[in-house]
Amino acid sequence: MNKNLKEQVLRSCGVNVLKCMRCGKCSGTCPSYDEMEYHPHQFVYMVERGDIETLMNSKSIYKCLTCFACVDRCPRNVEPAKVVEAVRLAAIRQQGNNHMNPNQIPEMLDEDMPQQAIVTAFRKYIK
Amino acid sequence: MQRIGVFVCHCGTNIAATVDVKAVAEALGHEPGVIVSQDYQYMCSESGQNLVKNAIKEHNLTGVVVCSCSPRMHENTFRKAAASAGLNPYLVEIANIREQCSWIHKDIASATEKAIILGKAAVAKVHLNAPLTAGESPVVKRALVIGGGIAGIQTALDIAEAGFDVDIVEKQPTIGGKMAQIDKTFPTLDCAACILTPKMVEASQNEHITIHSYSEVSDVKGFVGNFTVTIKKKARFVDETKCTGCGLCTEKCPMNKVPNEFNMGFDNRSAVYIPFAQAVPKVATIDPNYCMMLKTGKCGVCSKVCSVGAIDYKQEDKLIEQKYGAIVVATGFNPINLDKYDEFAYNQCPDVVTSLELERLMNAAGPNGGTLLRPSDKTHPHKIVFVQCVGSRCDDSKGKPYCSKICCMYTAKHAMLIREKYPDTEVYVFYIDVRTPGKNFDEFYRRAVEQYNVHYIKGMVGKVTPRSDGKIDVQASDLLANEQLHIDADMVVLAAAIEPDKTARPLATMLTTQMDTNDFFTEAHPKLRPVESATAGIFLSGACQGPKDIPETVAQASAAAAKAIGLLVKNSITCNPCVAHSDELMCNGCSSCEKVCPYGAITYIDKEFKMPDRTVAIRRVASVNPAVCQGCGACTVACPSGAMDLNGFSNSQIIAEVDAICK
Amino acid sequence: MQEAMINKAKQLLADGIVDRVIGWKRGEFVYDITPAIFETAEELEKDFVYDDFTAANVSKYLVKESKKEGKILAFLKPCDTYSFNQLIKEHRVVRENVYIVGIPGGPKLDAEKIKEKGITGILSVKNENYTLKIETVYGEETMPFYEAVLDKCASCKSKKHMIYDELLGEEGDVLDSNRFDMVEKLENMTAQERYDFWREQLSKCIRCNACRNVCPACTCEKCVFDNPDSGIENKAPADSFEENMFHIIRAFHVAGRCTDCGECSRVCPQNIPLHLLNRKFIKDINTFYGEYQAGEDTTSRAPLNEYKQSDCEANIVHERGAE
Amino acid sequence: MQVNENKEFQPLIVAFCCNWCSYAGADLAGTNRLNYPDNIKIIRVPCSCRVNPMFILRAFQRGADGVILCGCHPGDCHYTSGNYFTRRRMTLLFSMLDFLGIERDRTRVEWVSAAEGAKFAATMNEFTEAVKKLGPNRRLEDLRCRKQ
Amino acid sequence: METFTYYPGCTLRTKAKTLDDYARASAKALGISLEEPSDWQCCGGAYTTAKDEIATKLSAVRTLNAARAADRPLITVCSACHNVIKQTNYDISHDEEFASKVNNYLKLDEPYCGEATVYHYLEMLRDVIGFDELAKKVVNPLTGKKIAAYYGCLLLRPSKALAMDDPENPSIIEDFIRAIGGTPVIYAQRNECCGGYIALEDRAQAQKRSSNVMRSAEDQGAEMVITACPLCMYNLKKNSDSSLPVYYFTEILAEALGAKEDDNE
Repeated sequence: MNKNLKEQVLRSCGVNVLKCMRCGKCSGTCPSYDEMEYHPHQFVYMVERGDIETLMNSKSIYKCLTCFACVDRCPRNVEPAKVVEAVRLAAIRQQGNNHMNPNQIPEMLDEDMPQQAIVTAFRKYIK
Repeated sequence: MQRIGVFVCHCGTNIAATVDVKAVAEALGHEPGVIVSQDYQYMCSESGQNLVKNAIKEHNLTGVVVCSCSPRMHENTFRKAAASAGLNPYLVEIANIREQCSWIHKDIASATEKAIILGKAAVAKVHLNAPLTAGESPVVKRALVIGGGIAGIQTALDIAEAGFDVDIVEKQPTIGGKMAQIDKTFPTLDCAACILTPKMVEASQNEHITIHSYSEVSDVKGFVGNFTVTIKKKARFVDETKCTGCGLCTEKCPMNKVPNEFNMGFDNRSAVYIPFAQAVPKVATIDPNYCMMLKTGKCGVCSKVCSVGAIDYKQEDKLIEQKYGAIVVATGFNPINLDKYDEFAYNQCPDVVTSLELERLMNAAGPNGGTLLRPSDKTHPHKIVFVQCVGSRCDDSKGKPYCSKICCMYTAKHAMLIREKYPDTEVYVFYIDVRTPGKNFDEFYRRAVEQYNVHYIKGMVGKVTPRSDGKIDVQASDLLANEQLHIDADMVVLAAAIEPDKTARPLATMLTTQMDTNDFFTEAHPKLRPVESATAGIFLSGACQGPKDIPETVAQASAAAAKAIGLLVKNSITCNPCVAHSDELMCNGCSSCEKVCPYGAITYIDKEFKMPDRTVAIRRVASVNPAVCQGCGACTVACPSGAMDLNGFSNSQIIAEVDAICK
Repeated sequence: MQEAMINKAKQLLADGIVDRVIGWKRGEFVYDITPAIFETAEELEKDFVYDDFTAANVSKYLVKESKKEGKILAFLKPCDTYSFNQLIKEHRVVRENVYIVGIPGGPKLDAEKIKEKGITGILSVKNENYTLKIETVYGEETMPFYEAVLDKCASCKSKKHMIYDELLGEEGDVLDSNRFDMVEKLENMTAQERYDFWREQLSKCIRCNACRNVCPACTCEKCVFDNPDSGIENKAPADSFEENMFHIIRAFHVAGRCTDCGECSRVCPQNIPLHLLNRKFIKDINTFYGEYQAGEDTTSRAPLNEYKQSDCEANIVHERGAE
Repeated sequence: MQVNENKEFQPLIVAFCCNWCSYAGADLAGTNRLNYPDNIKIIRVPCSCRVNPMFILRAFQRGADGVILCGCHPGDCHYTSGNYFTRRRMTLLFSMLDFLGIERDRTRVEWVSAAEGAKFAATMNEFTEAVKKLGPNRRLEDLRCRKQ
Repeated sequence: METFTYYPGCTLRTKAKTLDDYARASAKALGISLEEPSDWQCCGGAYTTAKDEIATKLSAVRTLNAARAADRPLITVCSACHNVIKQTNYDISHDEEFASKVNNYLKLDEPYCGEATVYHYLEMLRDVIGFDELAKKVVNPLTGKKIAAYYGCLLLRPSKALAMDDPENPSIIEDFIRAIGGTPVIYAQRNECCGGYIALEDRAQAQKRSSNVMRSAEDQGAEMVITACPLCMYNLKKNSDSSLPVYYFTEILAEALGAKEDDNE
């Protein structure tokens, strides 16, 4: 377990993961559940355990839609999406660890795609 | 001249090992007023007490100081000993030289020095002690029970059994409360009505019990043993004494599309109604919100069909005032409103229901005569999903922070009953934890799983989407399978958190009792005084104090009754004499003390004073009711003139202690 | 204004609305104005004074006067109405027995400040365009008006009457005053500096009790300092401790009740800025428990007689500011 | 006054403890044999709200070097609300003493429950140390009461 | 005529021109003047919830500061811009550390601490004009039209910061639909995500999400879906298997107000 990394993630997300009562509602409500290897409740639990690297190396961090459904519906006000975001940032902030390369973008586009999608993707994937 | 005796206890070696008790006795013997100073092995033993008693008699002592363990331990012992030797018990002071000296210090010299100082402080204080006599206050031999659910009924029955008059105030037209709406009870599955209605009848027939249904408490004054309560009897527009409960008016009433709250709105009642067949009192009530006669002056059908002339459209709210010695609060609970949790689609889909609604849907006296049908299309549901902890165990910002306690068990009950009656129906229960601490509770839950094959899934429902084909898509997590599930359910049942009745908070203010942040009444002590409120003479029964199931409620109801009876059997109660008192000559009448008194013990009177110039002046002065005052002393500091002082802990006594310590 | 007041008083006496009038009389010197009771038109004509030296707050006199038979007319300046309201709240005056005429307030003058300029033998004063023309036995002198204004008027909090039956003149507004400036300045000093400041000031105290006797909040039937049973009876400041004790306890007893009328400092013969102690409490109460102005109304609870569960802990004192 | 140069300054500290929580907490510290300095002398009061500012000043006058006031935790007062009033009164009193230049660390309020014997002992140790650091009370004493 | 600071955002300049055009046309018809700050920048597209992320939030603060300078509430139309700007404003007024870091970066004349008021266009309709007043100005009511409001996620959540409506029981768009004469269709997926930006990388997921939403609306009998978000519009139209028409709410507003034709001239 990497203690520094855990602290960094906790500071960055501002979430008290100890508030989680492990009900699994976040994962029950998550629209990206099936696309994820690790699910919102696991993010909270694994961060609590300090198992951050596993999460950073998983594609799950790019599957969160930031729809905040887990944030609003969590009975304990734990805000799992913020945890996912913090782990994702920890990952892409590492040198050469961008999830996407600007050169890849043109082929992904179609003419109706609003640039809002591209800007957001940049925020999520690239540092 | 004071004649004070000092008694230094060795407490075996507990004190004597670190404190030179002889030196303490010697030193204190030289204090002014001290005429006898002795030490003894065990002062609290019978022979030790005799030592004290004999000294009191022999030396005609005016005050006693015992240097021993904490006053919390043996103050009463020595007070009783003093009293039996003819000395006022409040002329005894304890110097705590064990817990606060010998047990915490190692150095004999400094511990002895400190023990002497503590002894000196006690001697200084006892010099100023006044003999106190506990006052007495008469007890009105009548109890009031607020709330007529099972808690209130049980309490009233028990108090009546002991031979005391007791009144039940119930805001609904009938007593019975939530239990009357419940179908079966866990863990035995006997029918709620079968065990409740005999008690309701018993209550109505008991000569000691008066039921004020359709009534509310509107004011409470007074104190333990002597409360004056104003009860508002709301106009029901039916003369209770005449109505026979025949029900003809309810059948003939043309306004028959009023949602029936007893059946959770699943069917209708008329504007004049009797909530249910076994209602007590079985008397009709006219709902002024719907009655055409009351709203427009046109109709009058019920009046025409009533053969006994019980209908009275001119009836008005009536206030009655009654005195009580004890009050028992039994205001109960309600399920919370679910607007905040519409991810479960409660507001969108009639087939998403609360557990209490399910009780009515399954009840033989319910809207479907006991056949479980979906509210939307009256078809039989084949797949039912139960969701636990809806609004319970939440962060404060998201719902109730507590566990509602009863949901796990009633859900197991529902699941079992459904599986028993409709074996073709699949039942899923989404749970976070299954909490079954209670006699035969876990066995009951295991039966649901093992015998009835109810699918318990550890996880939580995240989204409920009703579909046009009548199915309800339930999206949930299955934490053990690490899967997100979608279940095509026919019905969803939500275990809504329960909360105290909304009337509880204003009532608590009237009663000057404490409440927690969730509006549950606070007991005087969470372990040792669980059915008393901190306010003397006010007792707690049932779910108003915290979530409870029926057996617990009944147990607490009887316990509250026992406590109330314990009070009512007394002709008078002894009051704590260490209470505040006001020096009328110094009192400014400024009301500061009244504002900080948590018990409402201070009132003001206009009093005549002869002035030095022989004129008479009328001044407003504070007066403390010693039966109500609990002796906290808040008033003594609020009083700028120092008119207010506290028996047993007077300004001069405390200052004497300060001086003795600082000398 | 004096003329109008006399006429009003005469009329109210004549109409039988009031039986007595509390106003002011001149003493030996022109600036020596003290409260007095008038019962007839003649007495009013002869002695009633209201001028730039009339600063005394008559509210406190009403504690006794309002309990007598009949009704009394009181002329109250805006600051006095706060005191009076507070007395109503504390049931110290009988409201029905007082007929209140609200009159415009200061700024009032401080004779000491005029004398400090070396001007003595004062016969009369006149404010002309904020220049004070002073006629003395030695001839006419002038000084800027504002340099002669009482400290309490210089930091006036309100020109608005909180209570009255009738108003003479125009109604004013509640003001944004700078009254906490000095408190703040002291707060920003080191503890040693504060200690030195107050030692210097309080050591001047001669325990004449003028501050207590003038204070409209100090109306106790018997003061703790006069009561041998209180444990703190104390007639003269025999030691520096007792100087401190008297003023701390006095300020504490009026905390949340003091309307900041400033009379304590005005009457102090040693010129101790006693109002700073009261203002310190007022400032703390405002900061810790929300803005509160004693005497603004007759029903709200005094801050020390109520609480919030969310109140700050006492250690806030240890945590803030410089040591 | 004679000062023994070799002897460490031993402050006199008065602790007012409410009967229901803090006094019981002190008893618990004793039961568990948790040491704290003998400088602490406890005075029992029914509730922290019984403590008049007058008592605190009196203690200083008579030579106390520190005064600590202990009561039930807010919300747990045996008398419902007493400690809430205490909190306001002491906040203002301590602020005033500070305003007069009296050392802040000579006064303190602590909430100690009947179950917090360890906290009671720790608090007393800590407070005694703090007062020791300040040395004898000179700013709020009555010279006539000074020990010879 | 009431004037507001108006923040269109970059998508409204390009792919979502109609959303912008009809918003302006309708405002004109309603007697509201929208003033665009001269030098606005992109909002950033997505709000980063991380506390240690400052730089990406600065442009939103600049926009908010411009609104404060103009002393007028800030109106946004695009759900994404609205979400970013409102979350930024919430955090800067609730998180002192964040506020001080931002202000250290920006060196504004006066530090910005959340003083500006931010309205979504819909909030302006509800809270400034009032739906009753709006109803009075409708000339072509959409009588009988069964319209499904699609909130998506960004308009409602996180509800603590957005504070626009009940996140599980929203009614603002339904009330809007009623005001312009239509019949709102309530369907459970109205506040679920359309897939958002994932469409770029994982079209299949976006298709799954959007189809889910559209099916739920269709299922409850909707004849059209309205939205406030260009990205939702894109996903619902392009990535769902439904043929239900999707419109910007501003378009049907303009139509109801009879402002549609005028503007397209």
